Amino acid sequence: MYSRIGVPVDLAHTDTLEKAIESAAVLARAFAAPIELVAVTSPSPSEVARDPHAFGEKLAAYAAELSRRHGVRFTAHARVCDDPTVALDRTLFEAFHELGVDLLVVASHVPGVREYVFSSNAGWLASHTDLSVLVVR
Amino acid sequence: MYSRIGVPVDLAHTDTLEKAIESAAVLARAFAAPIELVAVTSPSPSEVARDPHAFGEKLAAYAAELSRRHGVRFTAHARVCDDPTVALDRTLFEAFHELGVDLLVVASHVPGVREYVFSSNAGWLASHTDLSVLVVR
Amino acid sequence: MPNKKQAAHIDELAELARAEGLDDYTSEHRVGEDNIKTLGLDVHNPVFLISGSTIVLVVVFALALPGLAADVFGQWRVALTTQLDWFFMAVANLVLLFCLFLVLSPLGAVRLGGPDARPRYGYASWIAMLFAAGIGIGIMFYGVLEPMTHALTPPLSATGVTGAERRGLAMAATIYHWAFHPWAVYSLVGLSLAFFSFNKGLPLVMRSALYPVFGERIWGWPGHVVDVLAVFATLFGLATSLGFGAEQAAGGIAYLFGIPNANWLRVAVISLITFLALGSVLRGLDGGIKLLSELNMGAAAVLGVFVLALGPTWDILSGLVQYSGAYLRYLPELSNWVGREDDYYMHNWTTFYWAWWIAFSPFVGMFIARISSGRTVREFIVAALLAPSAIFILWMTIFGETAMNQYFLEGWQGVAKTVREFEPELSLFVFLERFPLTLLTSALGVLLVLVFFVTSMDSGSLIVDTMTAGGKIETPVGQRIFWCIFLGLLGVALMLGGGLNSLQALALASAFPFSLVMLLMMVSLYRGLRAERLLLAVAEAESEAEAELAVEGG
Amino acid sequence: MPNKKQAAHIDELAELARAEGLDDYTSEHRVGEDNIKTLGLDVHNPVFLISGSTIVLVVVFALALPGLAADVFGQWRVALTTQLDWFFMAVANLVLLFCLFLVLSPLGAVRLGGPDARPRYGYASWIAMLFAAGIGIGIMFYGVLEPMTHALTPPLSATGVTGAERRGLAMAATIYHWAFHPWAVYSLVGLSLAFFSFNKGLPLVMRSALYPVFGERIWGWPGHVVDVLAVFATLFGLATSLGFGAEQAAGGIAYLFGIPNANWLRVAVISLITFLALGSVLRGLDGGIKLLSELNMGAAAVLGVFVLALGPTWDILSGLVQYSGAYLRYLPELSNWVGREDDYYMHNWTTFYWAWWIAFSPFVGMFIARISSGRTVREFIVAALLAPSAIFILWMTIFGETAMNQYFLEGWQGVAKTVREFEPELSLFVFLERFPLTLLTSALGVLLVLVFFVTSMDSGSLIVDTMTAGGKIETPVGQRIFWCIFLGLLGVALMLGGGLNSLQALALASAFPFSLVMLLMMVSLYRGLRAERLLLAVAEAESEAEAELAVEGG
Repeated sequence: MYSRIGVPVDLAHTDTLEKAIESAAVLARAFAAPIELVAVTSPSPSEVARDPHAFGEKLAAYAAELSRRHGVRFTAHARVCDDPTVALDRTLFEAFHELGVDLLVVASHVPGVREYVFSSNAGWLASHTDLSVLVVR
Repeated sequence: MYSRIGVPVDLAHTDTLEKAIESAAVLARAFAAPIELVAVTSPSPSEVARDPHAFGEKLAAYAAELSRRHGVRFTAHARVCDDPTVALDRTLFEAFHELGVDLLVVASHVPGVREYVFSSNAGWLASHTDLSVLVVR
Repeated sequence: MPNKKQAAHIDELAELARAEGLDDYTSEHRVGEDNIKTLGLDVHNPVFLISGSTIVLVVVFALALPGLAADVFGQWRVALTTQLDWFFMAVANLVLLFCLFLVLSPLGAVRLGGPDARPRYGYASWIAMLFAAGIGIGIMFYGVLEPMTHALTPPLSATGVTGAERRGLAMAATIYHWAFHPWAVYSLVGLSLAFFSFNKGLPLVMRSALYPVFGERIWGWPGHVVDVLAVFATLFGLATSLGFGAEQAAGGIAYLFGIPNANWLRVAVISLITFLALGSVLRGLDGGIKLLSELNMGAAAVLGVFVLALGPTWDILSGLVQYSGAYLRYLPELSNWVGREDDYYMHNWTTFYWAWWIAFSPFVGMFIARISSGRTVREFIVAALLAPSAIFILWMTIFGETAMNQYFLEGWQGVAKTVREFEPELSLFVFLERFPLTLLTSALGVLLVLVFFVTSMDSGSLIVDTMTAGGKIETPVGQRIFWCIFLGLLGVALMLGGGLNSLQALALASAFPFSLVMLLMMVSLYRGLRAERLLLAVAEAESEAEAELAVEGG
Repeated sequence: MPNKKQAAHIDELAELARAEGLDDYTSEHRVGEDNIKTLGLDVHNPVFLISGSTIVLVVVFALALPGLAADVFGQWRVALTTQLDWFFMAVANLVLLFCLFLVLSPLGAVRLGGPDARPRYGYASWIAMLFAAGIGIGIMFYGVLEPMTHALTPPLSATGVTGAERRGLAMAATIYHWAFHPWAVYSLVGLSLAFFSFNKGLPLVMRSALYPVFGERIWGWPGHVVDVLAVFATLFGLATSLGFGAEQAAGGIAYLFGIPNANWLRVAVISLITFLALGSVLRGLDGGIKLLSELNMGAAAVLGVFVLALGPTWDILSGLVQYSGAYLRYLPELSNWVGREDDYYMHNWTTFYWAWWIAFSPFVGMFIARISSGRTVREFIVAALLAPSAIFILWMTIFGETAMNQYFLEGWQGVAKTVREFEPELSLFVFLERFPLTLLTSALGVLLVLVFFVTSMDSGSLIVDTMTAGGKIETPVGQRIFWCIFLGLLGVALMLGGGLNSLQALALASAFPFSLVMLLMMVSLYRGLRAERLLLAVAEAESEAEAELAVEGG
């Protein structure tokens, strides 16, 4: 039913991703589908890495660790975006489309005030994409 | 990871539910969780049934058929709501909370103009609930 | 198996029920089967288009040729209230008697929504919503104005009457218009809709109440006409109310703050009301109308208790008894149209009110129906007749007695002046000037008026939407928003372009066909309730027989 | 393993690089490590609070005591432009020479973002954004005004000069202010930020450019001061631009449509700009600024070609060559401050411009840096110096030559009058009156001005947000919206309350410390680029040695 599972990753907050990763792993086994991790960085240094190259390496290492831990194949895809504040969702969305993903697994916090006003990434993706989305809370 | 799966049902359009029901069945097996079907009607006659009692019977029959077809337990829960135009989402949400559901599987159409303006049920649930939600497209 | 005698009894009952033709007609028509779904709408095929386009055309006519429209529609109004006075008064009396009959007959035991249904709203919320949807606004403007008017110009040609007698007559004439009769009209429509919809599974539209008379033809043109008329009366009734109400609210605000009562202020008031109503619409029945209604009832109670406590408390309390007595004493005379010479009172007040209540009955009736599933017919009528009537008598006595005291005992001309100069929108505020904290209480008054309008617009959008969607409850939100904004725009257009009077006359004109509908409705409802009662008796006899059998077998 | 000689060479290079202290300092500080995250904000700890509260205090001061503020800040302005003329002119010359040196030296080969980085924007978009962020607005107002001004009052005390000579001097004096020098200032800041951020992994804030000078102390108070000053100069620069710009745009609109240039019109203009800028902010860098910049460059080209085609086409084209020559000829005199007697030109024009460019350099520089990853130092400087300079020379020649023709050859006083009566905001519109389709072209002019302001506000919000978030790019959207609205409110408050001049003086005042920063920046950048070059050489030598080894081994 689903052939390829996508998971957007925030390398600065991998601790909040755990349940989403576990869910994705179960789904990957249930549907026999590989998992594509996509993370977005800016060309300038961020909290996570000093440049996009280092960012890509960190993401690859994270994917490798997850593959080992869950026994499912996680593939890493780092994307560079000039203005992640506004264009993060769009960049993720394009990446998942290019990769042929048909099911997204997205981690989200419990809804708070800010998310009502400006919508969470998860809510935005769930409302604006034409892919199936699992929002994990 | 998930102990009880909820699926909101629109009995007037069960044809659009098929993929969501199938996804829910796979998840129910993967997580060994039962499925709770919830449908909402108004006290006055609707397209589906002439009164809430008849509505409840139709829903129960639908659940029984799905249980037979998918080999997973689907339980029916009909709720009455005075103003489904506005309060449908809220009624569903309360029902799922009462039932102790921790994963929703929601069918949604491909986003169209109307859903951008007034948000689809699926998008609303995904953005405003504190449960995990799988929006199936 | 039931025994032979039981079986014969059951068959007999079932045969009687079948004779009414009401046992299984519910399967013939599905809610929404005539609907078209396009452009995000979900509306009834001819009703939406006919009522929508006719309304636009009529409004364009009234705005383009205001003189002609005023002439034509104005004549209708005069004709209605002068020529058909006897008819409206007779119908109103008949409807009240029919309601009293239902309460006393065994048919009163039938439960709306079936024997197992339970009420979804408590009495307090239910009564608050009754007020808010329909005529709660009336208590704000007529509480001071009407008793005073009748005290200055007594009805029943009783110009010679003075003192307590005159005050009693004025109060009786006021109570006559606001208690029992209007609520009987609303109850009949509400009951019919609720019964045929919740018990018989027919769509929640006016035509359903005539099914026993017209049969399957009701899904065709006879039904379309009834529904279009209902939409018509509701929309024009609400739009003209909104227009006049905005003029009055703006008048109050202008008077309070000493600013000119200009058009921009009225447009601002309508815009504000529409904006708030949209918010209420988006919060739904429970989050919007119910909440606002309860708040407003509370606020009105505060104002009432304030006047009661600081006004002539003992006079008011003893007045309650006296004026209720006066109402009963004068009721036969007031409700009889033969040999009357007080044309002004009978035509400009009584007949106007009766036509207005009847024109508003599809709206208020359908709204009451929507919130009344689970009550028995008897509970419904008793609550809908007694509670609002009691509240009106109390309110009118508090405000009327105090105003009459101000005039007759204290010799203060304030309120009387607003009556004589026909500035009804100022009566309440002038009245409150004699109390401390004037600004605070007047602001509370303005707020009450505004919120009553908000709830009226919200419930109006809800009802018009259901009416034009073939009785469907689950319509797209956008549709209800459309009606709310449409109502607001209609109000602004009529207020700025003129034509409020013309269109009010048109709304009143719909009262005549509705009176006919109401007569048929009584026949329908009686037959429907009788059949329901028989079917229930069949079911009861069957289950009794089975229980007996079980005892015998066990 | 490389052989001994190779290893020695590599060690030597690495030693040299280490001597610059720049090989591994990037790991010491993490972007955002001093940030506080609360209330949905993510901002740098002292910088956000200090700059925010100081700005509010200064604005309150300027609004509460406008006279005192004008006195104090006005004196600063006079002192800056008269006492420090030599300093600003020397720094500007030095920076231009430094940029030319970098282009010619091997350091120009260093690629921003590392050897593998590739440019993310084509030249056309890149140049369009350069204009839009910074001083594109200038071409709208000064294109007609400045050449005309200098033609009427020649600089360099050359009052006796006439004819072609005088026009050449006027154009040279204009081009001097708009070509090369300002772009060298912006290039230096942009290059430093881009290099230390993209190549060295330091956060994208001003202080990073001084790391080689201050070392780790830069994360403490020396750095805070630099960043606060940058926020200060950017916000006041933008807010006063917005205020003056709104006055000018409103003036144009008022002139065009013959309505009074009242305060409400100016507030409406700022509100409109802020509203559009918010939309642009929400669409992000690519969907907002980039798109609008490209559109605006296209629209400006249409206006330029229109004037070129319908104006004195041949004079303009031959003027291009003449005036470029005149610029080169007069450059030594114009850029030399010793023994000058044309105080008015040197202080009120040159020194004012130099201070303004320097005050704006943190903003424009950081914006250029953000869009320049992937270009080499040489490409960067050549493009940033040549392209805008060429465009300015072309534009100034088209508009200046045509305006001077109108005055000197046709004897038309229109533009000269706006100069004499100091109505700079009308120069362009009066100028366009001599062309057909005046209303259309003037409307296009107003539109260009408005859109340039929109992009300036959008990029300003973007940059101030990054500056106050410790160089973080991924900040909450709400924060950028906050800055955009803050800028709009600042503009409105200053315009209505007075104080635009005071705060412009304050923005200019920040140019002095920034000139010092700029001197240090040249040292830093030189050392940084040298170290980078050495490190690259080490890497290259290593990989060559390995390749050799592989050949030997294979």
